[in-house]
Amino acid sequence: MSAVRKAVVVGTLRKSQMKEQLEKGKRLDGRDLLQQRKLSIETGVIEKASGSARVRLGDTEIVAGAKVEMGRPFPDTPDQGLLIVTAEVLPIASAYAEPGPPNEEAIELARVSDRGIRESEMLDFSKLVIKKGEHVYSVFVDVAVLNDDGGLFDAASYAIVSALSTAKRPNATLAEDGSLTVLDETSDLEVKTLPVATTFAKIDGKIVFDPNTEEQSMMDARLTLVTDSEGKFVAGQKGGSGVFTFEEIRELARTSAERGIEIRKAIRDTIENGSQKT
Amino acid sequence: MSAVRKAVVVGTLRKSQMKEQLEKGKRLDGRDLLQQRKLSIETGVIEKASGSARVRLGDTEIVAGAKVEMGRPFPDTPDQGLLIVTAEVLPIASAYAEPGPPNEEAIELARVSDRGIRESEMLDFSKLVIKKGEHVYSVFVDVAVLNDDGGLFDAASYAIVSALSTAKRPNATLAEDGSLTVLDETSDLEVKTLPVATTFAKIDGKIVFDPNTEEQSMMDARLTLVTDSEGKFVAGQKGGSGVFTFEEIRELARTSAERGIEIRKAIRDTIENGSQKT
Amino acid sequence: MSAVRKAVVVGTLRKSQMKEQLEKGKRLDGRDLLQQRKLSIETGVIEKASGSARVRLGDTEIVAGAKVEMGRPFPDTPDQGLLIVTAEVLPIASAYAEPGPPNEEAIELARVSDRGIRESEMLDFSKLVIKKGEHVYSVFVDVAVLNDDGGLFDAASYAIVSALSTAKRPNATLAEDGSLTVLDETSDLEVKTLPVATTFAKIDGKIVFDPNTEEQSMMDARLTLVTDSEGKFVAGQKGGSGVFTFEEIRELARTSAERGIEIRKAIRDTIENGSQKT
Amino acid sequence: MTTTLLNADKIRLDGRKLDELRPVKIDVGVIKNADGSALIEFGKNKIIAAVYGPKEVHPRHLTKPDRAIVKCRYHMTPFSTDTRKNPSFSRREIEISKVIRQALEPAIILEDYPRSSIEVYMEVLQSDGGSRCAALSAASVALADAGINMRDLVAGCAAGKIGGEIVLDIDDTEDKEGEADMPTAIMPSLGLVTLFQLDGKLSESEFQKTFEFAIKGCMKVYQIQREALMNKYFGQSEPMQESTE
Amino acid sequence: MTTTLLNADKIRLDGRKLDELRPVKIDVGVIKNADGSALIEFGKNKIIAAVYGPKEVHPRHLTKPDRAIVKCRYHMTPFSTDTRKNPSFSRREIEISKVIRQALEPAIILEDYPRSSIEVYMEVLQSDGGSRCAALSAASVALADAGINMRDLVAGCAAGKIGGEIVLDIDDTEDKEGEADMPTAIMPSLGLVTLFQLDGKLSESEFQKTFEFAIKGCMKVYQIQREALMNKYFGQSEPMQESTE
Amino acid sequence: MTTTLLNADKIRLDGRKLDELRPVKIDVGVIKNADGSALIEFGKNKIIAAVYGPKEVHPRHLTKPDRAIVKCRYHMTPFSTDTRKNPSFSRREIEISKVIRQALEPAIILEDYPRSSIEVYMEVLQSDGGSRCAALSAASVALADAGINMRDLVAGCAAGKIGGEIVLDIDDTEDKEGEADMPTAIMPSLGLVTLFQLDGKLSESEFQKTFEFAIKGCMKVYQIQREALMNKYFGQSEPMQESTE
Repeated sequence: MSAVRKAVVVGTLRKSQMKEQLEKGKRLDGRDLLQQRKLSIETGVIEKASGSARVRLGDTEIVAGAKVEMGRPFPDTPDQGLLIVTAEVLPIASAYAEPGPPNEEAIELARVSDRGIRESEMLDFSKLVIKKGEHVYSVFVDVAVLNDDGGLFDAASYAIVSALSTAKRPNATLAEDGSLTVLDETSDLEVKTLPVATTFAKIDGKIVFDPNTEEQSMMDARLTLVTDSEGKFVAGQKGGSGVFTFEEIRELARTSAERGIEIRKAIRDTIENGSQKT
Repeated sequence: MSAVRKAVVVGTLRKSQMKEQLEKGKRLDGRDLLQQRKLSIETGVIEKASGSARVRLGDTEIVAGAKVEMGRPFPDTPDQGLLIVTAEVLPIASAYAEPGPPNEEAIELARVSDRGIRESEMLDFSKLVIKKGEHVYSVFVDVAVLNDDGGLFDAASYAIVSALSTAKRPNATLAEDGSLTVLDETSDLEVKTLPVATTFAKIDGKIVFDPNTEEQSMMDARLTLVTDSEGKFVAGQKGGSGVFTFEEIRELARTSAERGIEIRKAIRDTIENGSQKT
Repeated sequence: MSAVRKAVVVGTLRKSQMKEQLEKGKRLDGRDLLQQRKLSIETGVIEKASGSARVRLGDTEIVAGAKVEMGRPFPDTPDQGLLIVTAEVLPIASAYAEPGPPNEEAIELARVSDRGIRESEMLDFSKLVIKKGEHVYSVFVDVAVLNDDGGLFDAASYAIVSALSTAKRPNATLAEDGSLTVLDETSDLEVKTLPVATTFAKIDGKIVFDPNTEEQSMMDARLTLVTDSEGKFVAGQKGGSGVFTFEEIRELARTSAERGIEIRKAIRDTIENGSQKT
Repeated sequence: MTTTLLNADKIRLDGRKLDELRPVKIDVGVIKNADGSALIEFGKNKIIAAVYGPKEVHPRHLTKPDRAIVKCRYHMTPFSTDTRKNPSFSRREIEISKVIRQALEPAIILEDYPRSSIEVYMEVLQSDGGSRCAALSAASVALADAGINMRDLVAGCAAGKIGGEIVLDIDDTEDKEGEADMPTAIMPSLGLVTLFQLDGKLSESEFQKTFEFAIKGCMKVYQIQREALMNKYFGQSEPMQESTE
Repeated sequence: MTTTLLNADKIRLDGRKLDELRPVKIDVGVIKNADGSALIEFGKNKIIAAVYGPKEVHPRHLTKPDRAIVKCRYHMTPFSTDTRKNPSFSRREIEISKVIRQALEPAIILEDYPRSSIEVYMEVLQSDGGSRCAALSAASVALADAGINMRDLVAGCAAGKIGGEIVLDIDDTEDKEGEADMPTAIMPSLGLVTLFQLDGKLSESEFQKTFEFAIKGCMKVYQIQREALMNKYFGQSEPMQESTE
Repeated sequence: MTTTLLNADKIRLDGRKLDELRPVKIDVGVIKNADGSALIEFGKNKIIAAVYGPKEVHPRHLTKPDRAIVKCRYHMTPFSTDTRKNPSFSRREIEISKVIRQALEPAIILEDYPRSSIEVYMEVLQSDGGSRCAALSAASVALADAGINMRDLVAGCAAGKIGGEIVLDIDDTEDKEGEADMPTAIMPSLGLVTLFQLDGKLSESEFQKTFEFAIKGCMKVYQIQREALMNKYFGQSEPMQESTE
């Protein structure tokens, strides 16, 4: 309710200012329409995780932690490792985030993040098998939003890609009697491509990249597109209760592919150097 | 609350009309006191189920779907297949049906349905065993109420009996190494008797058969009796916050047994012919 | 809310009376500051449990039931039996107890009770193993509060200790093919020490032992200390939104140890004689 | 499945005759905090019922302007069963809570308590066959103990079929291995049925005979209920005149 | 994984051409109690959508003073899938309910129903590929059947990529073994996209072609939606003039 | 179980002396959206506490006319533990949330915020032994950062017993293999205990010595809390005068 009231106030005051700015090709925070906020990535922030990264995208802050553990395969995919992705907008993240089980927004965030990893074939699950039908590696990717200023799909994808790219997995061997032994040394998890998300919002007929919370409260609709290292589209998700024209969708595909290239470069630099700011 | 208010309105207007009709041996919808609504049954409506049926009883519409899958027996019945019965009054079914986990009414519907199947010994669970203590067939019976105009116990029982009577089960064999193979051909599930429910309501001291929603809102109490193909009573359930006299219970047993005969005939015709209307 | 209002009434009326009494070294129910209410213990009250006891502490009444069943060990403790402790303040127990899953208070009660059993090493879990890594005995301790007049930690600990001290466990043997057989004769569970809780409340700067519900509603803070048969401290828990001075904590440790001796004596008498009142 | 539930003389495993009740004992006023309460021991069943109310309704939108609502919960403690019961509320407990509520409501003069809630909690400390009938019989006494205006007590008892014979008051073993169970509750003075369930297999004549047995059982339970209340309120077993029956 | 989804003549496993829809059938007004309803059969999908409302909002604090709120639930019955679906509401159902709600909201003139709730329930009785598009297409017809004021119908259809080719309307097998799936929904008369999702792998040119296919599919579904509504309200297939398109 | 937690010189596995704290670092104001926040690194613990409020109470019936209510949640992220933690809220988290709430409430001047709610959320990003004490120490700083009126800071630290010796500030390994753990929190200026727990086995004299250690640890944490707040608000480490202590 407070959120509603806040939105109303924004509607009558800031929205007209935003409209004015958009006509000049600018946004309330001074950015150009297609300009991303400052991005910084730090890996290895959670020593107890197999891989981890903290991403700051403007005032949005997200930590992704990956854990690789022993698991049992699903009956219908006995020769594949497992991927489990969860996301939580922690109650510290904003006045509107509620403690409790993940809501609709957090579930959407987890599921879109999951699709990016899965459909890009970033991980080769056929290599994450210890014994077919019995023992596989389970990859848990847990996303925690620490501060929410919008752009969660994008920031989460950068955090996940950075965490997985720097993740180690245990090495387990199977004894003759069927018992598992986890060895001391670990291996790289091995990542084959870097799927990154780009989110666009439509506000007052204009398209902006990387909307913040205030912009999201003004937007008609949102489009997230995820591209991999080859520039292929691996996931997409429209959000918001508004619409896009056919041409807007077509155009956003082109823009998303371009933006993906820059972002992947920043992530690759981080992975190699440990942390990176743009 | 709306339901409450509706009931109040019914109370002052329709209830006096009903009383008038009942004294003439008639009901508001023109039926005689012990007359059932039009019943139609169609089997094989869900191709992906092992067996299925749609029942229309007046404006009430129910689909029952049976699935037979591989399962593990309970520790205390290692030589018995499993039966799991659920029921949901879907939110499409009426303005008073809420989405969410089954409420008290739906749980009662599932449990009375379960008792009808189990106590009539309709299925021979000792034949649904692949390997004692390890592999058995699980029979899932899921009841979905699509439109609720009363008589759910009865319509559900007709749908379940029709679904199970036309159900196929997989054939699995056990290899020497203990692994299960599910064969291509299926077998009939084999049903040994047809337990059917008959529900009576007491309104203003009179007993009516097959009450609809409006009649249920006026009734003092409800009695459901389930009889099998030999005319034996296999389940019973009184509902509502009213009472029955001893003699009413005795008399309803007699009436229920008679009605069961007709209904089982209709179901048997359906099973043989694929669909049936009375 | 009713609880709140009641508390307010108590505050203006009874609390000033209590203050008056406390200054005389007395309490509203006539007890001395460190006097426990009448305690009675009866064991073997639930024949179907492996061990059980009913404790009455003033008007507080608690039943603890222990069940010892076959279980599987946790992966990280393959050579240890299991302990599962739950507690419920049943809705019969007071006007403020709500039906439903255990709330914060009941969870705290269960967890403090668990710590008393576990940390005192009352049970030797290494002896509760049938086959390492595969079959162990699970000890379930379920606490049911029948009437709540305060002192739940203490009364629960007496009930648990009495139930476990008189409990039998099944004897299972492992056949060559790995199947378990549960023999007819049972064994004593064997208890090595008697951890008992003592709870103190601070009211108006004074410390009282064994507060009842009314006193709890007036108290600033609560301290529970659990000692074993050797007088060692095995668990502690401060409660309430008030504070203790350093010296109060130190002093309460001394008092708790003394009180534990008397209470354990009463429990030992009960275990030997079947029931005991002080 | 091969247990012989009856011997050659038609005596049951626990020594009872076909139409004999298990020992039944009712204590009134066992829960200090409750407005009314009763402990019933019915064979191995040990069940406490407690009543709170009439009280304000929460949540408020459930309030009825012209009468009380009744909340009922039949609940089993984890240690009450042979194998430990999972503490989460089961579908069985939900169904039994519902049928017991509908068995008690006809006896309570709800119109005497508009805008109120009457809460009835039954806790099964140890269960045996027939626990729902025992629980509601205790609940009915607890309602009386709470001073709630009632048209009649509600007395419950099951009858059933075991070893081919119709019997009164099925216990746990008989329930598992017997052929039918018919839990029944009545308002004894008024001669009205408030709870009726059946599972098993009975021919029509068996149905009629089982029902007759069940009513007889309820009348016996009623007698014990009345004695328990007399005992509590007059400190004695119920005396001479049985004129109300 | 080794199934060949296309034969040498680029014919799909079920005999369809690359740009061919599965058979689609819509019946309007199938749920008596609902304010509006529709049954869609889309390939093997059998989905019923029903609309209740405009009605009072519960809980009240969700009320919007100037417009209606829309509640949407996409739900699968346990028997709707090859392997029985667990009856508890899944994360997949939660996500799909959300995207469908956001696909329907732009079409509903919410301002016409201040302080109201419009409830849209979709029940999947049998599922096949493309169930979310089928469900929302039925929901849109159900909204029209309920007389809710709308800017346009919403028509949904997926396109995708299988065996290296862009195809229209992915079914279950194609979804599991194919390369990409792009569920899309549009307001056909207005030419606006209300739902868009993608999973799979598409180059940019494939993306553009798939999107084009999806729009064509939506237009075909739209035609069937209109016919179904005409049929219900005028007792005939939609006649001559197609001028609004 | 056979790990030697102390070497011959009574030096602990991580090189600490018996009465030595792990490295502790507190950053204030780390969560932009929050009214107050702090990140504490305490050994390997990384915990963020954030405060929202004073704000309206939801649901309303929890409102207190004369003071604020405090909501507290101690929560662990799934990646915070050696083996991944199940994301559902555990009984352990519920208990710790409660004792932390009761440890902070005495320090907050609740009467200054009638009809309000003060929400304190602690998120464990990485856990090590002593996480509850670290979390509440961060929460206390976050409350101060939010400008909430307080009687004192609350500083927490555990002491315990390992390898037969009383030690300060138990870490994860010491917790699992040691003999006792006594989490304690105090209001350092006022000399009052607001949190006290114990599990393990201690004789009475060991109890007294452990408690003494715990208080010393709390005083050290208090110093770090004050420095962190000074740093934030005056851009420097806390200077000269320690007169308030």
